[in-house]
Amino acid sequence: MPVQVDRNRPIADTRIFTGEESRRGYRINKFAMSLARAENRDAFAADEEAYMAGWDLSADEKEAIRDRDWRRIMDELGGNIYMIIKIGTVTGHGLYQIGAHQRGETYEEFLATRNASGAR
Amino acid sequence: MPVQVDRNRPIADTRIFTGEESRRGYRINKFAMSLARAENRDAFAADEEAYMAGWDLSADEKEAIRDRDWRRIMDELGGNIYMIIKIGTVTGHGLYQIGAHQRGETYEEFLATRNASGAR
Amino acid sequence: MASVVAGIGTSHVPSIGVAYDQGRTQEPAWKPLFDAYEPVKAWLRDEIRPDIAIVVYNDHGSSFFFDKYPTFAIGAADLYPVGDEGWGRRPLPDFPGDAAFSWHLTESLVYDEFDMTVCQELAVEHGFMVPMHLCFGHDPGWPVKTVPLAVNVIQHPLPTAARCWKLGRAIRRAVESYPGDERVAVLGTGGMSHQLNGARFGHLNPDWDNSWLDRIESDPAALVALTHQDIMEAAGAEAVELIMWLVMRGALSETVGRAHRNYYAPMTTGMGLIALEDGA
Amino acid sequence: MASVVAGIGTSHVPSIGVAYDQGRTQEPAWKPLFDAYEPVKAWLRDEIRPDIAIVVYNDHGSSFFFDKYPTFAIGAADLYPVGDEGWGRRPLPDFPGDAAFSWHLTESLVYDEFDMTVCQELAVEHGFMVPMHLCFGHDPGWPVKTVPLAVNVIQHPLPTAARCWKLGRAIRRAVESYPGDERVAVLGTGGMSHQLNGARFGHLNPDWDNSWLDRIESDPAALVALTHQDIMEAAGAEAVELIMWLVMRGALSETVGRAHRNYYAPMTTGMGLIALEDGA
Ligand SMILES: [Fe+3]
Ligand SMILES: [Fe+3]
Repeated sequence: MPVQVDRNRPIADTRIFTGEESRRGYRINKFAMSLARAENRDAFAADEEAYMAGWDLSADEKEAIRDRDWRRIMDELGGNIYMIIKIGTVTGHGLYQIGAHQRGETYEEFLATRNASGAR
Repeated sequence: MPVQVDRNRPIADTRIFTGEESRRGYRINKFAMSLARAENRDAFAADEEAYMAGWDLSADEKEAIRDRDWRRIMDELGGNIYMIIKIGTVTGHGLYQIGAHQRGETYEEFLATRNASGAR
Repeated sequence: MASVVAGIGTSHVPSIGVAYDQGRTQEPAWKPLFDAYEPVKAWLRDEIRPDIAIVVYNDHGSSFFFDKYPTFAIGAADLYPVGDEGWGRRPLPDFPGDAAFSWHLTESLVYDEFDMTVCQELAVEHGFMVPMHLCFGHDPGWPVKTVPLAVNVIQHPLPTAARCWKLGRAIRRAVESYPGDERVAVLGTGGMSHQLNGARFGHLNPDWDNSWLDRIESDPAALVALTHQDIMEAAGAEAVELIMWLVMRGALSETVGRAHRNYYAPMTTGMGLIALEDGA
Repeated sequence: MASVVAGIGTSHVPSIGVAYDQGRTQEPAWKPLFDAYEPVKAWLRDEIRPDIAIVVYNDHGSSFFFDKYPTFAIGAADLYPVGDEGWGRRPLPDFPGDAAFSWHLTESLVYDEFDMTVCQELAVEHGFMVPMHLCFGHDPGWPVKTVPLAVNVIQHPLPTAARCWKLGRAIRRAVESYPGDERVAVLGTGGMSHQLNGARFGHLNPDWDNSWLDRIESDPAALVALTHQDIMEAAGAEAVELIMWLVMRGALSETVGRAHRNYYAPMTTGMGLIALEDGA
């Protein structure tokens, strides 16, 4: 069988969301998934610390959420973008802001790289 | 492909839990599944009517639960035994009582048909 | 017998839904995308006239989480509510299903050795909804019944491209064994090139996307041979969603007639469209 | 490489668990059942010495409901808690998993075209637990790591007997491609003859059950050819659980050595047991 995900051929600046990543990110992704419910979004928006305390999150994970450190959440803590975007939505960070942060750019710098950034 | 469930070859006194049955029984089975949680069992035991009112159940379904009419629940209302047994547990009706009722026998009559009814 | 009459490959980018809800479809940056779907809508309504749309999509953390994530899940309900994936309920009508048809598909697929997760309650999200409102009107209601078919394209191991193709073949067999005369369209959604993680965020590959559009029409075997690694290297980690187009193409006849095609890549995702008529 | 060293077919009747928890294993009506497992426990502990048990079972409304019911689900966690299926938590320790091994299995199975639902949180219930405490001691903890593998045997369409057999073959390939030296036992659970619905409640067929025990050892192909209809007609609607034994048998070598066998049918279910050594 051809190898579907070749661990000997890493893709630069890319993380493949495999089982290893899903295990690593399980806690923070589960926390993020909770924000698919409006009452949880309201609770988080009202008191971030109190809401986070109700979930199984490490000190590092809480810190990264507090810091809106999307790059760390994604690169280091196993975040899955489809879950993490729910934290972004509540805290006013859209997909493109999260993306710019992962690229190490400002939002404006990132937009300038796009073909028609009005389509956002 | 050989036919796995032959609708032209019904088995006497037997209901096969197919999609049709699962659709028919969806409401009552979902209600029963709720009793896999201790707090729901407590709520049902404390006030059956009030607890049932919180679920999407038809008048027939509520009546059959009220009447402990296991045969009707199973034969007519699409009950799945693995879900319905949870209603039995809360109301003091074990699997063998539910089975005797489906057979149209008393519990004692049913036990008398078994090889070693001490193994219950 | 029921029959597969058409297949559509289309992106399902969530920002399309936002622009749609905000009435921004005629803004200069959005117009090339939305205008391309108008002839497809008319073609579906006036020529293809499907009764049922099987929508092959992926759940992005709406009805499924990694506690229990299915490889293939199929809806078997009479209604699929609009879900909430983190930004509230969109102003769209809920989606009608056809439980009897879905259960027939499910029986055929499971006996054909596809290990489906069967969903009698399933809220749908952008992966499913964006293609629906791009391809169909919904006033006063949706003109087709739907079958959501969710594929894991977000947590590896994903089903292989070959497996997705075979699922499409099996869907065709399932449709053709249904005793009604329903006309069925299959929508394969997702992609095209994009990447949402790492410093490679925003990777686009329009040449590769256009080659995919060529091959999905006339040389799908070349796409079936791709590994996830191949797709991700060329087109970004999230471009693997495109394997869902192979379910659609596998459900069609070997030769197809292309009715419409479009490509637009304004921001971070190649937004592709191809509309194929079966047996033409 | 890791290897499959043994397979066990065993009933998982919930009343066995109740009798066990109540310390009634030496009552006359229960003794023939429990005593038969003592040599199996010793054989596993002293001769087979497995590191991992893959337990093929079905969920009876504990972790899954008909809102989203999977055909095949696999655990991929380091711990599987004791669940509550309607009568509270049983006094057993939670079950250790081996997430790395499970993810390896999952990758191999999915790429081998088995469409698993992958579970990083999964509470287990009688279908899984009864075989575990019949076959293993648990003081102070379980002596093996576990992989729960749940099969839909309660809501038709079920996977065919042939599909279950093929899953067993694929499990063997998956185990043998694992770089460790783990010794793996596969438990196929459920059955034997029983029916829990309709006026046929309590149907038993000991002759057929004993013939199954013969054939699972030396002629499994005959069982793989059975339809669900065949099994239900002969042995009761709920006897279809026995297809899970074919996953176990498919994971073993063609010839096996039988270490133990038992049959007892006191109430409403044929309680069968067979213990097979791989390649013997
Ligand atoms: Fe997507
Ligand atoms: Fe069982």
